[in-house]
Amino acid sequence: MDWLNALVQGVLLGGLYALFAAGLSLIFGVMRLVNIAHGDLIVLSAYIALSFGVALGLNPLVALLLVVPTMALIGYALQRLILNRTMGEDILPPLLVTFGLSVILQNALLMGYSADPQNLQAGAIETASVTLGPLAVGLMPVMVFATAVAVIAALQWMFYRTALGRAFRATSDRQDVAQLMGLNRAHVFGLAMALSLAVTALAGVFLGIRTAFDPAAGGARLIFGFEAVIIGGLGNLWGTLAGGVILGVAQTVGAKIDPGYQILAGHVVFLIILALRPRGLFPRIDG
Amino acid sequence: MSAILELQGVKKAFGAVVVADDQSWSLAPGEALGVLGPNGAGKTSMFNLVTGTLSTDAGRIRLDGQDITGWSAARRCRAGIARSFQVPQPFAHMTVFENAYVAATQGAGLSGRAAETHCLDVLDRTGLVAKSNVQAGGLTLLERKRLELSRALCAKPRVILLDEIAGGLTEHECQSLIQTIRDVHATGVSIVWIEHVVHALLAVVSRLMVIDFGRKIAEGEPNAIMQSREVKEIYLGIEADA
Amino acid sequence: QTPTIKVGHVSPRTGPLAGFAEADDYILQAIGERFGAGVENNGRAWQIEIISKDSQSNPNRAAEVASELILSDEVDIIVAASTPDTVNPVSDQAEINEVPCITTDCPWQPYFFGRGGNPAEGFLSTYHFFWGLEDVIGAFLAMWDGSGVAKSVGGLFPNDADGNAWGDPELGLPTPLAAAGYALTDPGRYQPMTDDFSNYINAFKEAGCEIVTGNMIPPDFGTFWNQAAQQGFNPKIVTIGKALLFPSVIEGLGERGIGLSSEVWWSPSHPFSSSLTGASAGDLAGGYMQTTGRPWTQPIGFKHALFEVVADVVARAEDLEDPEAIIAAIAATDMNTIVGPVNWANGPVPNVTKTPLVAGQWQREGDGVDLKIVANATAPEIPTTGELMLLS
Amino acid sequence: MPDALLTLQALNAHYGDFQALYGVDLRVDPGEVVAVIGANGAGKTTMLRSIAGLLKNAPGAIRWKGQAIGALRADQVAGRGIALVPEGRLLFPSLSVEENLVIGGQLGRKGPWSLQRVYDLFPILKERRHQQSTSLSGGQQQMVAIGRALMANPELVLMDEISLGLAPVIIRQIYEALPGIVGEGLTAVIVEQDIAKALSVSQRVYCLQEGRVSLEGQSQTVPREDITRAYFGV
Amino acid sequence: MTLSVTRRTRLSTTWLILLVPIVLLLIAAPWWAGRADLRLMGEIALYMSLAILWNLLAGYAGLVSVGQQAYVGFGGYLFFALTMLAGLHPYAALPLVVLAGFVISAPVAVLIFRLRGAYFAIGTWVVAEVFRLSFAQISSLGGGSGTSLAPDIVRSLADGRDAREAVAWWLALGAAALVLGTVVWLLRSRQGVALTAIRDNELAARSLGIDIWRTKFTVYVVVSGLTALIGALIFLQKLRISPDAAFSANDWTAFVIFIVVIGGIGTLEGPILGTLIFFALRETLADLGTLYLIALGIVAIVIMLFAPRGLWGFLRDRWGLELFPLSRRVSGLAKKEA
Ligand SMILES: Nc1ncnc2c1ncn2[C@@H]1O[C@H](COP(=O)(O)OP(=O)(O)OP(=O)(O)O)[C@@H](O)[C@H]1O
Ligand SMILES: Nc1ncnc2c1ncn2[C@@H]1O[C@H](COP(=O)(O)OP(=O)(O)OP(=O)(O)O)[C@@H](O)[C@H]1O
Ligand SMILES: [Mg+2]
Ligand SMILES: [Mg+2]
Repeated sequence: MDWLNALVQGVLLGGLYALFAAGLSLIFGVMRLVNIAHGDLIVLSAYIALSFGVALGLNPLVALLLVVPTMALIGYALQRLILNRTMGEDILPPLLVTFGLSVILQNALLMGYSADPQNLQAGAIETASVTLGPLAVGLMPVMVFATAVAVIAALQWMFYRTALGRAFRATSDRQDVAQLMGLNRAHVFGLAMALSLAVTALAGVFLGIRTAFDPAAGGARLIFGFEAVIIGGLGNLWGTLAGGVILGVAQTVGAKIDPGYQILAGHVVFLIILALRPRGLFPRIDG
Repeated sequence: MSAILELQGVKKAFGAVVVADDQSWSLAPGEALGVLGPNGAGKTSMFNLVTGTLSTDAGRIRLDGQDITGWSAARRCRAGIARSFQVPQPFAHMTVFENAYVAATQGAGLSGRAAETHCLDVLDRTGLVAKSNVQAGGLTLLERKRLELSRALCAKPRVILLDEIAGGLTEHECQSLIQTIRDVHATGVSIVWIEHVVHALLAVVSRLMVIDFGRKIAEGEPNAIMQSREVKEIYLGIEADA
Repeated sequence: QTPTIKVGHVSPRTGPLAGFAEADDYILQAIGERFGAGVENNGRAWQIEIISKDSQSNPNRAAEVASELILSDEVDIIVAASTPDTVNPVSDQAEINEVPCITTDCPWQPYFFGRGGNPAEGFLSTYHFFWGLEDVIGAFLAMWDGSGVAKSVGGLFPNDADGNAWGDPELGLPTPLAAAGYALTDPGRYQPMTDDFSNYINAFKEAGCEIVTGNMIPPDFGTFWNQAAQQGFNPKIVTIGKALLFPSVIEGLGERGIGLSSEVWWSPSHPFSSSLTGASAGDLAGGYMQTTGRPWTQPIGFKHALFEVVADVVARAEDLEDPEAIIAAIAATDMNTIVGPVNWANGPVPNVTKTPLVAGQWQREGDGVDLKIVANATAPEIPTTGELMLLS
Repeated sequence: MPDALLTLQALNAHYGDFQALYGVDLRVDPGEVVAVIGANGAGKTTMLRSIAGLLKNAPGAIRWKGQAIGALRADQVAGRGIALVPEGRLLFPSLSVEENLVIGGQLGRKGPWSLQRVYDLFPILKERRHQQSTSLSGGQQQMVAIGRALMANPELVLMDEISLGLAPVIIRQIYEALPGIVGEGLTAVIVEQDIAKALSVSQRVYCLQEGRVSLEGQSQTVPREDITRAYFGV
Repeated sequence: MTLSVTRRTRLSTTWLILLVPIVLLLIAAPWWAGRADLRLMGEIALYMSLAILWNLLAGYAGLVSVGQQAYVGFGGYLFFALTMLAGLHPYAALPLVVLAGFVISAPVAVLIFRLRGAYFAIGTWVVAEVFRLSFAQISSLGGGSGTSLAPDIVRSLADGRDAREAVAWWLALGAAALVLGTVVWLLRSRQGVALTAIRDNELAARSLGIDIWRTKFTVYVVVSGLTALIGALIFLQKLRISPDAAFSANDWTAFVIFIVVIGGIGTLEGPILGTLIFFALRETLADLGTLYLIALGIVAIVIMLFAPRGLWGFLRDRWGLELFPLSRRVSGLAKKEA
């Protein structure tokens, strides 16, 4: 029973981690860009939702309708104004730029919102629970998990089955040759980042409903997201979902053994998988 | 005389695509062997297997009688196998001289003055010396190919594998390349040369091998091979009886 | 030409602990005005110059700025407040550089034992005033004892300076709770900033806990509290240290913030007044609320008291040019401040003296929330201002 | 004389401090095949890359149907109907063979070329269509690169040393197909080292030498010694 | 033939000559600098060492690690453990810390070398987190709350406050010299040439006889051991260690990366220049608090956008400046062409 509970909670937690990871996975797939600021952008979305909530009195779940396009817009602008100038063969410049961005975001949020922890109030749904057999699980975590599955399915389809996805992949391979095909890489990358941050908006709002957040909350989320991506395997979005779930379960099961091991257990499982399957559990065959 | 390089029943397949199908052949010390074959026949793959950038599915590869099948690419190079890449792989942020220097110090194990003189000497022979201080990333395709050749030579190989280095040369340049390779050959280096520019190949090699679908389909004296029906049909694309 | 004595002040102006330093500007401004006239020592007026530096809530940075204050600003006295993460590194730097140091706002066990203190020896130049875990336990027990709920307690202690001290089997909560007849369910130390408390919730449910206690940072408490609701765990009393100190945190929890309880080190209704300005606790808090438009917080009183002690020491020291004389003056302190009496002669261990502690509960007041003092058995001189109400 | 399709006027090109082209003038009329020859490093590739918009130019130096296109980005140039078969193939490694071809046509210009026609031209590609493009042999990759450019149904195709690395049989096949391709209203600029081949398939020829046009003439009539002179600057 | 290969330039020779009095002056610092300046200089020396080491990893070996705080913290903790728990004298503990750094980084390398590029970066970060969480479980070192270095141990360094400060400075200066010397030696050796080659093209490097794995492994282990030493000295200066402080990604990696980026990645001079700029910024802006960090982030981004090879890279590309004789130039070419 205990163990079953730990397992179920872990799977649901994994849904949230998969959402952290999906946007990361997408832009890494398209641009080879390691976005160190991803965690902080998640937190930024939560703050934006908070501000909409304060200004317009919106429930954060309704505010999503505004937060998602806002974040997408921010993503597009960020990419076109800053990140595009650093995109090339070398992965280091964009990585360092996002590192700088992360520091800027954290401190700007600190200035704007102070260090006070915040919480998004979604009302009764936040504490509502559903009974699954012998277990009581939160309605929100179940919703988050379902969203994660839907988002991953949509991204996977988009990436491998649509012209946009093809454009993403081609531009990621060879930027100047993609230009020759009539693709404007600046725009393509902008779209990818917009899409990534749209997913991030979902992740941020769900995070804000689940836990309290402060401007420094991004770092840990970034690591979980990355771990999910790597566990799942490069370039495989379904793998990313699986990675999130494995990470979530590892954490709750680890915590069952000793609460001190919760996060450690996630990292250790990650390292073990790395040792045994360096390309992740479900790499794309062609790689 | 025992072979310097020998392949015995080497096999390699990528799924359904067989790139080496039970390949066996050998190279005598000081010999120059030419390799022909249609695009996609498995010529480059054969080089990859010999140099260790690809691992074999089956079969043995020997260098000077020693089994090197399980060796790393680096070890094979240090043991005396050097190659040029069909798609050039320069160290783009290093100068031409430094590119050569890497080969001389790592592949040939030279150091200090000896390495430097060797590099300058090779670059002089391959006509790249004037570009010594230029970053390799700024070279044209053909200069990159020449750099491939230079680096391979700097590694002081016993066997050198050349993958399409004469393509795109003017007639004049082609002649000087042929001369360079002849000079290399004259110093006792054994050569395997893949080339679609047939006349260049014929000017150097003493034996031709034809590959298709990863299989050796003909081998022998160059002129005879060029006259053979297989080569005319599958390679030159002219009617065999024309 | 009035001589000047320099006081270095380290506090977490920015970063996750910034809530503790929220009132710095207000206090420093008022103190600065008060010190403007100078402080008399041996018949001479001394100017007190306060140099304040930000630790960015980072213990590394705290050690760094402390050493800057000591080495380049050459301060004569250094003071610090707000959690072991600020207080300990600053004290350590002062100790090794033999600079007089006064700190507060951190339970004394993490201060003393966390710095490797030995009760037989104490420290050379560093002094601390605040309450201890025994006071927290006393205050909590006083609150719970009268409530009539089952004596089964769930414990939430993180693996940080405070959590380890609170959860320590010997020095922390476990032994005294057992002695008072409470069964403590303590699954272990969690890492701060965790996303999931299902294990704790499950363990508490199984043990039938009606009380939850511990020491947490606010984000972790928020996570725990939501998940408790989702997973159907409804304790009757929730008393958590540190996380529930600030009104902003409670307001952030919305309806579910009402009824949570916490330790109270200082409030506007504390019956003490400032030795510097004569203002009562109520005056100080009222002034703050008026000036800033924000609700009062507990660190206000202690930040003020810190400078009260400084002024007192400066006035009494035999020779302000001599650090040893200043240290001797600190050790000889016996005064009443806005947070209560400060006298290092009667501390539980050398270099530590204690201020009173009570327990309180967040209750609705008007359209805001207010921390009502609901149990004062540990310090009867502090009046209660409300009655404990059970959750759910 | 009909209106020119493409004209270059005093085109310069630079790589950092290094100037690769000096005042190149060139003209391409609709429906013709223009050959560009020249020694290594003469600037042929640079010229094609400039036309395709991959290198910065003076805005007026390149005109397409009379309009200046020098300032356009490569994707905008592609939109006007100019396709480049780049030197060194440069396929998209993470796209399959078929996707590489399809993306060539992603601008949706109408014309005779379709996936099916490319497969007819290079049947081996159909066999390999789901394979990853990097796993093709060098020659097969060249076929994809050509097919990809044709898929755009361009009005002008720029081919940079397409016979490099190809077996004679394939080169023959491609050059045999070229007149047919051009016959359907396509115009081509080909850069080729094999002078004889270049002259035999083109109507007019330009020779570049150290970044300058050293010769311009009718492919069939230009004397061989002029070419040799233009080539080596003697 | 008149061709020859040189590494020295007039600038580098001048610089090497200048270096002698500079070093002497630095050694004599306790006699001319105040205690605060000495402290600051010590900190600069230690940060400079971290930057040089990180630059060797990322800029030369292409091993972009964002987890070097693992070894800073490891070194610090081990130093505390060896002196406080095992009772060793600090001087005896320092070499052991280096050794332990070598030993612990070897298995880590085996594991994370399975990752490439960006994934490698994240892998190193996770390893650092594992270190942090593991040290947080060791209760004899204070668990998550950390511990202070016993004053006795500090006093055992030297008699009196001033002598201690001097010793701490010499240790930091010595460590920086050791680090710089090791890195210059490594880069001038065969390994050095191999490193840059690997960074540019692994396939070619392998085919030219370079054992990639071993080369990277050597660099990683050497860098990690020395980073651990720097970590020990940092926490000897700070006197207090806690998991969050010891394994802080911001303090030991983000700032170090900013330093290298600003100064110029992939150059030996860059980290040195970067450290000086970083401290100049910090000393003037640190009291701005939040704004200071925002400014730092903006500076790093602007440098990345407009001078991606950093300030030194910019100077080098412009004027070919090189202080340390590393790269090989062929001279006499012009004559030959003529
Ligand atoms: N990316 C680059 N950076 C610097 N210089 C370059 C670059 N690309 C080409 N060059 C230089 O520009 C000149 C012209 O090069 P280009 O590639 O146009 O010649 P090409 O005529 O196509 O030669 P090839 O027959 O070898 O392909 C050469 O001297 C070359 O060194
Ligand atoms: N990694 C791989 N996966 C699948 N197929 C591959 C892979 N590498 C090579 N091939 C296939 O193996 C065959 C042989 O390729 P190889 O490069 O050896 O040909 P080649 O004889 O050198 O041809 P070319 O003359 O065109 O360079 C080709 O059909 C190619 O598609
Ligand atoms: Mg090939
Ligand atoms: Mg070219």
